[in-house]
This record gives sequence, structure tokens and C-alpha cells, in this order.
Amino acid sequence: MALDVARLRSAFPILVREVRPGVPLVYLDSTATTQKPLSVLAAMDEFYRHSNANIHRGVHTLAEEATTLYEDARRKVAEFIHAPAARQVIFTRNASEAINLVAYSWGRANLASGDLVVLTEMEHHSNLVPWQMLSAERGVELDFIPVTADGLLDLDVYQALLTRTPRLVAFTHMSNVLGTINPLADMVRQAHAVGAVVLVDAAQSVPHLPVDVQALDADFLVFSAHKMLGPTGIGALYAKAGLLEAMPPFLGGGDMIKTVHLRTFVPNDPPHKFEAGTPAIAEAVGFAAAIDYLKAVGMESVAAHEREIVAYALERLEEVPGVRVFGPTAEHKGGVVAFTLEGIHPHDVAQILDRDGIAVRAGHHCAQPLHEKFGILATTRASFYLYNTKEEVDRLVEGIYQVKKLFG
Amino acid sequence: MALDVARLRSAFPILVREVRPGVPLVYLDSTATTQKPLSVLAAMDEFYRHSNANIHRGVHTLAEEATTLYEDARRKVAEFIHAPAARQVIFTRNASEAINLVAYSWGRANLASGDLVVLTEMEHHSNLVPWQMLSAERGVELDFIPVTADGLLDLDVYQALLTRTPRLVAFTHMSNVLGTINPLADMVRQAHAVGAVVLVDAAQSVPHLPVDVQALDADFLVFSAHKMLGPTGIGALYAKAGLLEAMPPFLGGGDMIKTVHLRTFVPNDPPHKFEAGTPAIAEAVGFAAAIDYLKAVGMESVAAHEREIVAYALERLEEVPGVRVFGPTAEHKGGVVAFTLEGIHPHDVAQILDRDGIAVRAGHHCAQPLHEKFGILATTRASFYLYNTKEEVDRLVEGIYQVKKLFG
Amino acid sequence: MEDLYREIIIDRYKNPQHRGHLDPHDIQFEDDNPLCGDHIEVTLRTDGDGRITEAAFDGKGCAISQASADLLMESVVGKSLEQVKSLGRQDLLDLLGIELGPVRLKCALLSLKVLKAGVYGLGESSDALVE
Amino acid sequence: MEDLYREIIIDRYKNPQHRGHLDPHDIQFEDDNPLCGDHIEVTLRTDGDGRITEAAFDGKGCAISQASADLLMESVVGKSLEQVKSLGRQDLLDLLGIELGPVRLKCALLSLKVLKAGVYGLGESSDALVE
Ligand SMILES: Cc1ncc(COP(=O)(O)O)c(C=O)c1O
Ligand SMILES: Cc1ncc(COP(=O)(O)O)c(C=O)c1O
Repeated sequence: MALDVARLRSAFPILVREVRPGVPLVYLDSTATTQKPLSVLAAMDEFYRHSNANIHRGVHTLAEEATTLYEDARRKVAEFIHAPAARQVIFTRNASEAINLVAYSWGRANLASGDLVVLTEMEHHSNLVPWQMLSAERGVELDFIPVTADGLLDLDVYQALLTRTPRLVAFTHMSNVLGTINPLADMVRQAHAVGAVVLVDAAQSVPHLPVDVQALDADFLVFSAHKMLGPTGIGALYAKAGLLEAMPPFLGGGDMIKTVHLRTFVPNDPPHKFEAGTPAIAEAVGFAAAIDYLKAVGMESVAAHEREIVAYALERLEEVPGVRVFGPTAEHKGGVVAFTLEGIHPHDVAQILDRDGIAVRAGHHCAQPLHEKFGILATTRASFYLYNTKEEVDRLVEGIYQVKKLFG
Repeated sequence: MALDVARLRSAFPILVREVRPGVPLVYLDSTATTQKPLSVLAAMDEFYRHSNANIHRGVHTLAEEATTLYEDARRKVAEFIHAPAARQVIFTRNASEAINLVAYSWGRANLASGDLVVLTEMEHHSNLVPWQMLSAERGVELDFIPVTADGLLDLDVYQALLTRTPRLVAFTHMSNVLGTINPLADMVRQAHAVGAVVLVDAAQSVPHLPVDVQALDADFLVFSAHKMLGPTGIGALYAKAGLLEAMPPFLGGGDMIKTVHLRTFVPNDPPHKFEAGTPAIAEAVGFAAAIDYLKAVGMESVAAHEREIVAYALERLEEVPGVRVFGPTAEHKGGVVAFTLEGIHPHDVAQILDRDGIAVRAGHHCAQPLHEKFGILATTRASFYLYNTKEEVDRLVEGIYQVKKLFG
Repeated sequence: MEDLYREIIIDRYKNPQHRGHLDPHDIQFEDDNPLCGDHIEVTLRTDGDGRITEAAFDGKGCAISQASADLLMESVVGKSLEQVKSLGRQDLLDLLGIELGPVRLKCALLSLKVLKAGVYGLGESSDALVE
Repeated sequence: MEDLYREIIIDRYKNPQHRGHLDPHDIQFEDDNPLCGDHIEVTLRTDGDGRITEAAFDGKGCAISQASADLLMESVVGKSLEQVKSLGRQDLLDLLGIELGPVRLKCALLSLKVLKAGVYGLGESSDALVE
């Protein structure tokens, strides 16, 4: 079902903003973070105005309401990704912290010197640095699935790497630069066949595609609320129940314990074992509202809309002389278009587009090794979400012509 | 200057809530989390409606506005605690994460088997468990400053422990159960005299008292926004500049790096070195608004108001037969009163008080060892903040008489 | 909520009917709620057909946990062990006749958890028993 | 913002007046902005009184960073090294004649950072030099 984007946009107050007088906003930076519908803002505001309290240990009405709302949010997040049980969802600050949690807790308990971890060349820094840190500390070995010239993973090399029986394979479901949607289900199956545990960086997939952790058979899967219409300050780690049971705690403190004595403690059961201190309670409430919104729209519709926009964007950008788009063709691609403009620095492109109210990002997008691979330092990136329109793509293309004229 | 509490309360929408029809809320649980003034809610709402974007790496207008707001918030937090520079403030999820950051990063780099860490018997679990975990991993030794029968730290034992030249002394500025305000400046000086690094758990002091990190000469100091009128999902670590420079990173990911290659990375400078991934941006904006609010009221006034309320509460509770209050006399005490009621379980006390709309907490308040010390499992705790009144104390006392009658 | 401290709860808390420790017994189990330190022990006697003939609890804790235990013991006398295995949280709440928030629910369910862990012969009790 | 790409910036970017590498030179320093890979090298010649007689920059990067460097080199010829040490971010912004957000500010200030680190004879440049 095609989205009624005009109607839907009216729920996003920021989208009617003028960047400066007379210059309306064209927001093409949803891969960095998304805008929020009124229902998400209202849910958090209402929480603070009506039910705000600390959770879990309180018996008064507010504490009970807050606890129920927080745990309901966990249930909604779990259902959204088809997790078997709510207790398999840990709330973190963001996708990055979720990966670090796995690296510190599961990684330090399970990986020893010489063990192999397989990553890809298209990973976000958040799925590189935690493993580099573990590698430096423990002598864990890292190897990488290369990215081909057309922006796909080189699956032949993946096969070869699997013969070295990695302990962990960690890869992104969708690249935040190339837009590549990786053939996850197959890759997970192959990793499991050699006994590897699989972590999926779903920061760009859960917001944009229907994701079913059971169908994918992911062992760990991470994402961030702020990239899916939700608030900043909260993300999620999904993991298989047996893994969570066996993992040692990560952060210590209130709520993650059953009992504490001066010198010893007994950890709580998952998910609480991994949530130390007062969590992001209002943010969980906002996260739940974002999921309600996305469910009402339908993830199939979101994905279809983005496919249409990105196909149109690729078509329009191809016609501009000097534009080079990175990444695969539309069929393998989510709503992200990273490009360079010959002879003009991406920072200048982005800054001049901003004069026309067009918000795109310029830089390495936290994927410096990927840019190195393509022999460039930076790209300009336009990214799309359910609220973007073809007219906005047209504005982008006009803007690029303006940039070329200025530097011509 | 005495607070105009009636006027001030009108800025807190939740305080006019009825817990159920006809039963207004008496919120006496601010030690767990505080309520939020409208200005905090408005600041976050406005952020999402007007400037929401990811920060640091964006050149478009929204990203610049968001970056400026986020870094302004850091500056406000730094100024509030009189930190020499904004870059000495790291945003974390909460006080608990801040302590874990120190334990993982500074602790693992600086503490070895046999090194002594001195804590106190009145610590919150968040300032116990991270050190217990380090102790289990590294063989670091833990010892504890005892709590006296009247709820003070036994400073003679502290002196004795200092002769064993601890590497780290970590203690709470104010107990979240006893309300004890510890003689911090002296304790820090004495610790420094033997070469120890000092971590201050200021989760209960920064919200309630004027705190000056330079006057205290604290090396590390942690607190949470949600306990000082701000949102959930954000807290802060203050540290001396030299410590932050020398410490290895904690979480790896976007934004905490200067450069990343496939197998290596160069960490960013503080504070960014310690903030991996998209931070709690809207929450930082809310945190700043909370600080603006507290500054406008004046921390001296906040502290004076609470002293008055707690003195009154102690006086009124003393008259109730069967009530036993824990902690020191009013002169050493912040706005927290933990008590037991003879023969009645604290859970029952709290639950029955809730029938009258009175929100207090029952349990060990994440300070189980402290409760063990006093030979009890749980207390009922009433805690006060700038919006509480003597009338609310009266309601509490009436409620306690009701509880006694019911169980009589 | 108004009903939370229904007379029966206060009454059972003050004057329990099934408090004690059966010696000898056929089934015994104990556990506590770490959140608040409530502790419950259950002892049961059964006949040759696996039917409960006597039930007692001992322990300490809040009125909800102790009254729940007392009412639960009363209700299981005459039941078969199989019937006990199928008891759920709603059965217990029906006995109490009140609604409970998430924290107090744990107090109320402690005795059922202990009872079921004993009947199943488990080494430890778990929240899953009462979900 | 309207002024951001003032003609002078585009013009200086396309037709720099001080691009090059002085050989021999009295002072040389180079650094880059890791955020975007911009790179700037500065070479200076001075007379016996510590006054700059010639200044050149080399490097690559965005228009802002390159134009800033070019304008900065022009402005320091004839200045003493002591005068250069006291240059601040506002001096550079005055040269550019535009306002800049926090991210682009780093691009603009890169050349000043490099220049000052060279003049101070530091082993590495730091943001503190241009605060
Ligand atoms: C003294 C003390 N330290 C630490 C904490 C932990 O704070 P948070 O839960 O915000 O991490 C608290 C909060 O209860 C506290 O009272
Ligand atoms: C693929 C991918 N992984 C991880 C992240 C990190 O997300 P966050 O910054 O919310 O932790 C991002 C966000 O930029 C991303 O695009």
C-alpha cells in the first residue's frame, strides 16, 4: 500500500520548519538520525507529566505505572523484531553501546588469543572499534569480508574465511553509506554451520525493513531508537536466551543484582542483569510509541516507499555530470545514496545545499575504512525515510546543479 | 531566601495529579528520581520540533544547532559544578555508568592485584558492584569505612585504612538512605595526602547542595540528571583533565575516534574519547534546562529548604510510637528519612501510604550492605526536594498513624 | 487498590491458619524474594495417591506474602500434585481477591513459586513457574 | 549563512595567491583535520627581527579550509612571530568575513592551528591553540 506521505508529514512538526526565512527544510539525513512524530513526543511528555517515577523497586502508584510502561516498551520492541520473549531485549543507550556490551561481556568470556572474528569492510566504526579494542587486549584476530567495486560483500572470500572457523561473525544488515542490504539469512546459516556466533548490526535495517530475528536466526542483533522515529538515549540489544543466561554482567550497579554484600554480589536474571542503574525510562516509552507508529504504517510499506524514492534518486543523480554514486544498484539497496561531485569537496557540497535548506551529510559517515577502500576521504550522503518525497529528490538535484554552477 | 514553594509547584504538572479520584499525589520519592518542571519538558520538546539532528559531524543547519545545544549543555553542567573546563564533563547514561566507566577505563589501567580500594559501608550498589567486579577480575582488594550507629562514617577507621595507602578511595557525598552528608573536603585531602585518587558519588549531593569540584578537589565525580529535575537517560562524569587524557577509551564506536582503519584506531580527545555512538542529545538539552532552573532557584535556597523540611520531618516522626529513624541528626543530614515501623513490613507501610496518595519507597534502596549493618532487610524512605512542603510531611505522619491503626 | 489490604489479608497476616513446619513431611522447599528479603518455606504431606493431606508454610515478610502463603496452603489441601502444577498467578490472585502492581505481585507469588518448585522437585525456583 | 560562500572564498579557493612550498624556509609545520581529511602545510621565511617576510601554504581540502589558509598567509606577511602568537579565531573569521557553525569552524581554523603550532615550535598542534 502506497504511503500517504503528505498526510504522514503533518505528524512531524520539524518538517514544516524553515531553515531560514523562506527556505523550507528538506531533511535527507535520516540515516544519521530520524525526525520524530508527534505521538512519540506526546508519549514522553505525558509520561513525565503523569507517571514519572523510578522503576522496579517502587510500590507506589507512580512507580508501578512507570515500571509497567517500561516493561511494556520492552515487550513492544521484542514483538517488533519477533523476539521469542521480552526478556531477550536489553535496553542500551544506542546500537554502539549494545555492540560494546557484547564485546565486553560475551567477548571477554568467550574469545581468547588467536580466536578469529570476521567483520566486513563496510562496517560502521561502532562495529569495528569494540573488536579492535578486544583484539588489542586479548590477541583476538580480526579479518574482513571485502567490499566489491559495486558495493556488495565478496561472498567468496566469506566462504574462505569461514573455513578458518571464526568464533564470531559480526556484520551490518544494511550499510549506512552504500545502502547495501546484505544477504543476511544465508550468511547467518553459513556462519552457524562452522559454529560461529553471529552479531547483526541492524541499526539501519530495523528502522527500514521488516526484521525477524528468529527467521534470521541472529544470535545478537542491535539497533537504536533514534534512527527509527524514537528518542535519543535508548537502543536495544537482542540476544538468544542461552547466551544472555551464560554471559557475565557488563555494568555493575543498582537493578542488575539479586543481592549485594560488601564484597560479593549475585547478578539478576536477564534482561535486568545487563541494565545497571536507572535506565532511560521516558525514552523507553518514546521508543514504544515509535514502534506503534511504524507498525501502524507497516514496515512493508516503509520499505516499498524507500525503494521507490531511492530508485528515483539514482535515476535523477545519474543524469548530473560529475556525480559518482557509491554502492549497488537499486535492487540491493536501501534508502541511502552516497556520492561525490567531481572537483568539489563533499563538505562544500553539503554546506551549499544547506543554503537551500537541504540537509545532507558530508564526511566518512563513521565508515572510514570503507571510504579508504574506494580511495576517497569523504562522500556527500542523502538518505531517505518514510516522510521523504520525490519532490525532495528534485530539490536535491537542483541544489547539486547550483553547487556546480558556483564552483564552475 | 525562602522558597515560594506554592508558586514553584505550579511548574511541575505531575504534582497536581490525583493518584486516584480525590486523592492528590504527595511525592516523597525524589531520592529515587525527581519530578520535572515544564521548562525541562519544553526544552526537549522544542529540540525535537525544531533542531533535532545528529551532532558533531554534520554541516547542515540542524546538525549545527544540535551540536551547539549539546555542547552548550556540557558547558552548563561543567559550570554548575565549577569544573575548570567543559571538556572535563563526559555525558553518560547515569551515575552508575559513570562509575563503571572509571572502573573499566581508569581502574583496569591503574589497579593491579593487591592494590587497595577503600569504599564505605553506606555506598549505593552502583559504587560497590563495579569495584567488586574489578576485584574479581584483577585481585584488587576492597576495604570499607564502617558506618557508626548514628549513621556517620567512622573516620578513625578511615585514617587507619589510609595508612595502607589505597590507590583509590570512592565514597558517596550524601547517603541515599541515611541522608548523611559526609565531610568530603577533609576526606579528599587526607586521601590525596597518601597518594590515593578519589571518586565522589555525588548522585545525591549535586541535586541538593552547592557542589564545587575544585574546592572539593575531587578527581572523579558522578551524578545523574534524573535526580536533579532533568530527564532520564543522561548522567555525567567529571574528572581532572590529566586523568581523562591518560585514560584509555571505554566504549568504542562512532565519535570517540580521530581516525579508524580496519585494524586500528586513534582515539579522539576528551570528552569525545568517552562518548561512543549517538549520545543522549535531547536529554542533554533537558539536563541544561534543569540546571538553568536550579540556578534560578539557587542551590543555597534548595539546601536551606530541604534542611527545614527534614528537621520538621524528624521532629514529627519522633512523636510516632514504633517509628525508628535511621541516620544522623538534622545537622549532618540531607532531605532523606529512612525509618521502620515496629512489627510492620516496610512494603506494607509504603503500600498503605500509597492508598492516601503518599509516594514513598520501601526496600533496601540499593544499599543492602548498609541495611545488613543495621540488622534489617528494608526500610521505608521518604525523601524531599525543593517542591515539598511541611503539609506533605503532615500527610505522611497521618498516613503512618493510619497504617498503625490498620495493623493495630 | 482500595481493596489491597482487604480485611482477609490483614486478618490472615495476623492470625495465620497454616503457619508451621510439618515434621515429617513428603515435600519441602524454601526460597526468598531478594528484592525485599521475604522468605517462605513450604512443607507438604501427601497420601498414596499423590494428594495433599496437609500443608504448612513458614517464613517472614510483608502482609501480602504471608497472607498469600496462608491462603494458598489452605487451598491446596485435598488437591493432587498434578493439580498444583497447573496453578497459575490468576489462581492466587483470585484467592487474594485484589489487584497488584508488578512489585507486589512478586510478594504475592513467592509462596506459589516455592510450592511449585517443591512439587516439581526442582533444585531452584524460578519466575517462569508462575508466569 | 547567505555569505558563507562569499565570492572571495570561491575565488581564493580557485585562484590561491599563496599556495606553494617555500624552500628553503625558517618555519614549517603540517597537520590535518581527521574529521574530513583536510590537510594543510605552512612554510614561512622570517628576517633577523623575527618578522615574516614570506608565507605559503599547501594542502587539500574544502573551499573553506583552503581559502582560509590563503587569506591567512596573506595577512601574516609583515607581522612579527609574536603577533602571530596572539592571533585568535576571531581574527581568522574577520578575514573570511563569514559566520561558521561548529563543524566548519574546524575547517577554517586548521590553517591557523598549523601556523601557530609552527611558530611556537610545537611537536603537535592542538585545538587549544585556536580557542
Ligand atoms: C548515592 C547514589 N549513588 C548512585 C546512584 C545511582 O544513580 P543512577 O541509578 O541514576 O545511576 C543513586 C541513585 O539511586 C544514589 O542514590
Ligand atoms: C550501520 C550502523 N551501525 C551502527 C550505528 C551506530 O548507531 P548509534 O550511533 O545510534 O550507536 C550506525 C549509526 O550511524 C549505523 O548506521
